[in-house]
Amino acid sequence: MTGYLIRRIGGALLVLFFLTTLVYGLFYLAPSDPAILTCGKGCTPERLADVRAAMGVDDPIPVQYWHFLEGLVAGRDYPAGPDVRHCPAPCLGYSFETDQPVTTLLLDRIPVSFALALGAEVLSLVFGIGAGMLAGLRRFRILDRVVNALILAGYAVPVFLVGLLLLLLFCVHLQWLPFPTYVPLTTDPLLWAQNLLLPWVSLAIIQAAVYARLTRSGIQETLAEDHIRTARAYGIPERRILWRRALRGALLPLVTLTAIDIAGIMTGAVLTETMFGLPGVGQLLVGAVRQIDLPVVVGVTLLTGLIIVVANAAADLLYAAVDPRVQLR
Amino acid sequence: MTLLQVTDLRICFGDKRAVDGLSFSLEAGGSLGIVGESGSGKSATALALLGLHQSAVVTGSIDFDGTDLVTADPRPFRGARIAMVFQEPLTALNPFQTVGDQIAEVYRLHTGASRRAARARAVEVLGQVHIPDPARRASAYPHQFSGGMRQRALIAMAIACRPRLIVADEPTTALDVTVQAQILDLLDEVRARTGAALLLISHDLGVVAGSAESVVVMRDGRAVESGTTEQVLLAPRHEYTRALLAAVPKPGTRSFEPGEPLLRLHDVRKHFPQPRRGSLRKPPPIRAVDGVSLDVCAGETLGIVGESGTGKTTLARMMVGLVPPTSGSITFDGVDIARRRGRSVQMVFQDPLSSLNPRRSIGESIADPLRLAGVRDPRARVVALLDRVGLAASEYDRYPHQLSGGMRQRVGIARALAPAPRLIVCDEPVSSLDVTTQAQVLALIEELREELGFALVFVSHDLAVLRQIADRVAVLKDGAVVEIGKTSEVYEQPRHAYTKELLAAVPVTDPAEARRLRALRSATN
Amino acid sequence: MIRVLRKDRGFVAGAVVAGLMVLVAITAPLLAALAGQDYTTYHDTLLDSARGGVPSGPLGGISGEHWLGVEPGTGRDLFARLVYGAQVSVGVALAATALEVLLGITFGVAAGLGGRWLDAGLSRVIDLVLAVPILVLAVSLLAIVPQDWPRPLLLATVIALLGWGGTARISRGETLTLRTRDYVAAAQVSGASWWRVARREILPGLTAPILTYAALLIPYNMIVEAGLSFLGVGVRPPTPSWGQMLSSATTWFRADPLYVFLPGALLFLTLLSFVLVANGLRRALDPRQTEVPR
Amino acid sequence: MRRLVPAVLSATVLLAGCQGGGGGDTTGSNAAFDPKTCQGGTLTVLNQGGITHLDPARLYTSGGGNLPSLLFRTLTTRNRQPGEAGTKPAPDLATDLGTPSDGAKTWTYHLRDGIFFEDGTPITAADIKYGIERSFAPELPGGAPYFRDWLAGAADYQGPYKQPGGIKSIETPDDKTIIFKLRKPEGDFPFLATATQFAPVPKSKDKGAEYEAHPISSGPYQVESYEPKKSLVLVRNKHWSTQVDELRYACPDRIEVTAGLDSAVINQRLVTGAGQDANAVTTDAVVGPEQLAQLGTGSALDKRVTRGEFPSTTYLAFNTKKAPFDNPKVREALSYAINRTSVVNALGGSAVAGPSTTFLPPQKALGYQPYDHFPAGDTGNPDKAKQVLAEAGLSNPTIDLAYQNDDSEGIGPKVASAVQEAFKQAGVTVELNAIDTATYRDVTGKPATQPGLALATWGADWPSGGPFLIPIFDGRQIITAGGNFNLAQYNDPEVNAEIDAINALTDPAAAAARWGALDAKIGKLALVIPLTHEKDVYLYGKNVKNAYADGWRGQLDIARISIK
Repeated sequence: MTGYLIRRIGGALLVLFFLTTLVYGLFYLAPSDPAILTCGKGCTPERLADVRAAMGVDDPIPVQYWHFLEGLVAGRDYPAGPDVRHCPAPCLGYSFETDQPVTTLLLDRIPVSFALALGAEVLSLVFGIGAGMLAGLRRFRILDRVVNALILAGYAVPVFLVGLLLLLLFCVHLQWLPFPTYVPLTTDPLLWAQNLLLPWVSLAIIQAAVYARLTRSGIQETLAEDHIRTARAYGIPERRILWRRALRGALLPLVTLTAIDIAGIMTGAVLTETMFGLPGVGQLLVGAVRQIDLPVVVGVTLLTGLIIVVANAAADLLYAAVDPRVQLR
Repeated sequence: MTLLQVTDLRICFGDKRAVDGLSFSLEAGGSLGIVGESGSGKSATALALLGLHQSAVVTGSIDFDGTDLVTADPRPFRGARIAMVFQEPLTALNPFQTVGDQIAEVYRLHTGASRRAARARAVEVLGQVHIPDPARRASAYPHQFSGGMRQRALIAMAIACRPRLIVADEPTTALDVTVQAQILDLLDEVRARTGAALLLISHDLGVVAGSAESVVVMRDGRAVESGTTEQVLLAPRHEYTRALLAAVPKPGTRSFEPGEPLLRLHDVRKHFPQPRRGSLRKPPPIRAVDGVSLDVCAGETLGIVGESGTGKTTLARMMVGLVPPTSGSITFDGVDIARRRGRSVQMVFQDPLSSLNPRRSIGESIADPLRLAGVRDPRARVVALLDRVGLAASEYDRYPHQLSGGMRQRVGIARALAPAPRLIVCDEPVSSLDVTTQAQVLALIEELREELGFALVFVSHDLAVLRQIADRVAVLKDGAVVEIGKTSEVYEQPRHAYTKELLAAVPVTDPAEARRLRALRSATN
Repeated sequence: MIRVLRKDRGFVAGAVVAGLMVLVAITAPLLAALAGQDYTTYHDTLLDSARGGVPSGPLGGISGEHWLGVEPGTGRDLFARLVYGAQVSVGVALAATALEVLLGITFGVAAGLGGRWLDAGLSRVIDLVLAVPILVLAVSLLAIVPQDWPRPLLLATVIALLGWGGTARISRGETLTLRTRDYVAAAQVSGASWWRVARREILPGLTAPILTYAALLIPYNMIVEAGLSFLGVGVRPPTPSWGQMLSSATTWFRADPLYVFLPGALLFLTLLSFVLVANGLRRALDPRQTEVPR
Repeated sequence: MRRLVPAVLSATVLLAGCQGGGGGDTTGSNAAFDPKTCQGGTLTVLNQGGITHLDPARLYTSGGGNLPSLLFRTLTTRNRQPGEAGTKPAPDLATDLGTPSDGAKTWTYHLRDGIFFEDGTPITAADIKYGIERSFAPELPGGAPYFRDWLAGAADYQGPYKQPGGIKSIETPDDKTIIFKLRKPEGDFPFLATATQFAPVPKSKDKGAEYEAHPISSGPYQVESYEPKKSLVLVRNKHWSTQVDELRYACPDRIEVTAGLDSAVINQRLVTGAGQDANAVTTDAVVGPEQLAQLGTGSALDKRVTRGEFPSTTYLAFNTKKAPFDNPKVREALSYAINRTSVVNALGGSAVAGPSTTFLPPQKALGYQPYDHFPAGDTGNPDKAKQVLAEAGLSNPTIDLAYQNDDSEGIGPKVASAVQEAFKQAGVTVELNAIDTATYRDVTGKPATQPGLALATWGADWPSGGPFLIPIFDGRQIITAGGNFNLAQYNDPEVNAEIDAINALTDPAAAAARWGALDAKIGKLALVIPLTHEKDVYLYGKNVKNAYADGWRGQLDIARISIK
């Protein structure tokens, strides 16, 4: 176990290092100067040079990268007027655009993205597994057909199309819901849920289709396995076989997927966040890329990598927990 | 008193009749063997006893202790009064439940016992099937058991509810010969101890010979012959029974003086590194082959025998240069084998389906080594080879899945022959075939060997097959050769204890001899 | 197999619609010419400027000249824009998929057949490609590359560069399975080189799983393209794409509902047809496979 | 949705915004409005653009901004009136608009009595001087550039952190007096003194870059909480009173700003007006087609709208150093070819944009004089264009057009394709050259990388012709290192001299007339093709009273509205 963890963490650090290097490399290629944006209109060359120095972007990119790595491990001091600002480790720097610490920005966004991901995941699990079971058990022909059709349709709708339709239906035509605006959970749980409802649903429709398909094929495959025949031969009731054995076998892959998909939504739901104005991680990144806000872009990339690495590890641990055959190595 | 009376049983899957008017009976506490090749309907019969067919039409009557299981609800009988032991012990157990829980679940279901009592019963029956430390092992998952132990666990599950009939469907097919013998002995012991009747289904006459009092021989869904074991096996009346018995390998008669050494193995080792688990320290490697030295001489047939995991397949693959040895040398005509691939050494594989590319015609598959050897238009030679292994030229453009298992193995042999090799290594070439097909393929190999004079390495787990075909035999255990010598000497005067154990475990078709061997085994245990 | 597919009603319907869309994409200039329109000409006279530039007249300005009405804000012919939009959506999706299959097979087979270190290295790369959120990275990449590169090609390349992980994983997995098959060993015993083994023994075995996966990749890539265009980093004006049209339609929700409906419905229909094709192929070729692009 | 405030950089959009002298619409419900009894309630502000900075040194506003002017009182401020009256500056912390001397090269201000920071400390002239000085620090970039150019000997000043000595040309002989010594005559100084850089900053509270987390207020409100780009909550500043500030009514007790919303969402919420949204306004989400359909129909919504104009021009900028645009005939031909109706529609229709044939937007305060030197009609005159092109010896040329890759600043793909299509009618093929919005000014503002033809917008930092024309046409303002706005790279000594002469005028009316004449004169050269000017239509919530478009900025002025 210890060995597993050490190797896992080592691998994760390598991936993260690779990712940040990649991002720095990409921005090295980008022909843009963040100082010009910051300096503003009518900035004289002399002033631009001063601003560049104050922002720490006057060094060559490799040097900047080295300072960044130093800050990450040991913290960093920034000139900030009368005093220096100390940015404690892990220091990701300050946003070029708003001058906030990147760590603060990230911590601010994570709950939003996490709420979005978790809610969408719960919805898709409930509906996906439910639909998949109905289809997998083949109890009702019609239902099976309907679910199959829905699964296919779920694959065929892009999230922004679902989002548009939902907005059109519920906010414009029926006016059952206000246009979503993010409200923190701590401010008003009811409003929070109300405003997240549409984003959840639009993400869940697609995700549920994937889960339904997996559940359905999982159930059918497990039911064809030998140990189900053994159970039948020993008189275990069909209901028990279904719930205790077939479902368990079918849901195993979902356990792994859940962790990975939560990470996927947290880091990749750019369209949903943009459509519904959710101040999540994806939106932060898109905004930062547009503003060439390098510290934020690097910070989000690191966070993305971290979330994915953690999710993968969580998936492995979960899998080992639910499947006795799996050993961590 | 008759426990089970099957009368005119018919099982149809759609248009196909799997069982067609089968009748037999079994006394309480008695034992009956059903023997037949694949597709004879023997497994379908077993499943019908418990009403386990889902999409088949079953007619006739199955009278179990006064109840007709064809018409009555079979569910109360399942596990409680009739218990089944299946073929694949790994997949037959639920991988997510501990062995003890699975047995306890069945026991509680049929007896309504408390959790604690069920658990105790599970431990008790696990003990009865000789699982060491049953109280602890009851908490293990199936994958933590070896194949033999899993089969024991299944038998434990079968006896948990004290059934009156145990149906064992090919209970030993996937197991090594020594383990097979143990399981058969266990079934015999269980029957004696619990008084349950045993219905033993197998393709192997040898398996049935030692364990069943009477035998039914099935073919195409019908019983071609039935009677007491002695009667059927020693004085078969039906032609098919005789053919089956004739197909059982007999000791070979060829006496051959080996020529010059062709393939020389010197202290060959193959170690596979194990993945790190748990600790950071590197675990010791798996020593698949661990110091083998032997020669294969021109024109001779060397048999290599070993159970699963003894490294015999790795050894065979090293002999043709597919797997490089970790250390030691393998030379052919004094040249490293890695540089002699292709023309001089060829290989015939165990699973003829897997050894042929499903997306290429068999003619193409045979032509491939010829093309590699530089032949421009190999079609004529391929047709000649097909003819030589007993296949029509028209088979050239057919695909592997369109052929039977025996035909596929003939294709595999033809491909091996194509570049006219001086040595052919056969890795279990007949073990996946039915006994009659097996005899035909063995005969073909012997014939070709006589005609073409190549040397042969014949790897097998089946001592009987080797006794028929090999000039010399090497016995492999834990990656090393424990005994090597002339076939007759090894079989008649085995020196190594392991060889003796192996020989004692070989199933034989003579009931008396089978009983003698069983007594011998229980004496040594 | 063809017989199985022919019986699959979903597949047939999907194949017909998908085929039709490909045809529309290819013949877009012809179709537009048939309607007597092109996708760039502005028709300011057809717009109500005081109301923000919505098309005058009912149903988004449908008329004999403009079969599906005109685009709000510009008055460009919607029919022409929609058929040209098919060119981008279908074209980019197909090109990206082809590229992904090429990359995936190359890396997957190399990893599967290569030694332990090559496999370990390539597997890490594949994992990384699989892990990165495609949309996010594509947005960053597309913001950085020079804006004057040919956009549809660039889109296809970027999508493929970030999306070949799936085909690579499948190729690698299949190769690892296939290479244990005895017929591969037989070829090696006969002296076949790795290249020959890959070409003659492995590649034919990859066809079925890759084909089914690729069939599902097409609609998936179409979604990615539409998403990127929706985010404004897709094709450049005046080139139309369905995603771009949907994006600009968001401000015309109530004022011109047809402008939302048309590209949305077309996109959905096309995606559905490709999914149906993929589904049919999967059932015919590989009933057990459940792999899904994500 | 289009954003306003073009020249003012996007980062400060929310706070900037301005107004025009023109068609300010005063149809608010201020019939019986009494600023003495308007107090109470919580005002909600729903905005698209986020507040990225709240440091008075880093803000770039016109007239002190809308929200910032609730926190920062400056020497002068905008008059906060509708219509033309609103285009004038008015004294704020100072007792008057300033006393010019030495031919408008020296400006002297006296502070009024009874002014305090939010902590009760009295505001002194030194605090104002310090506030200006810190805006020179490279750690606090982003503010307006004028001081650097105007103040004598300040061009190289690095801010009080590196050079605590301060700027010599700002003198504070006593706590109540502050004197500015300029490099050259600047009649517009009272306009400049409305900028947030003229807000007092107590040196003892300055924390450099972290100051903006809680800037010390001198206005009617102070910061309760602030999250950049997301939210700002303001509560009353107890040390401020209407006794010492006649211009700000400060009616709501509390102001909650939510930013980062979609403009369609904002307008939908304002229309519906559910709950808190009845007390809501926006300062940057212009109405979209959805709402325009309901406006002007006599619906209830018609009573909840302000119409104003922020002086700004969207135009096509030629680089006259690059062929073929060095040829005036080519520039003229393209001027004939332009279709302004398409551009207006691309920007959201005639309600939010109007066609422009002059570079100065149609506001009197800027000196607007109508002219149309190259008449293109509503939809372009391609025949004339072809003819002029032929005279120039060019037929069916291909040219590049640079534009931003999104529509957020109104010079994105929509306008670019409208221009492309218009030129196509004249046989000119336009290759579109999209440039990332973030780097757009970087690329266009550096003569070395500047494209031949680019879309551009320009807005007024204050309602006067000077800041509108000087950066664009003053040849001495060409900056080769980057940040250049004289995209034509036009340098005519005669024009430069006229600019200096007008700058020295302290009478705005006289100056305006001469700015207008200058614009008409330069217009003959076709250095730019003016496309449109901006119109601003904003909705506000049901309970909002005294909402009218402020003459300076075109938005409703939060300092004066009430929700009681």
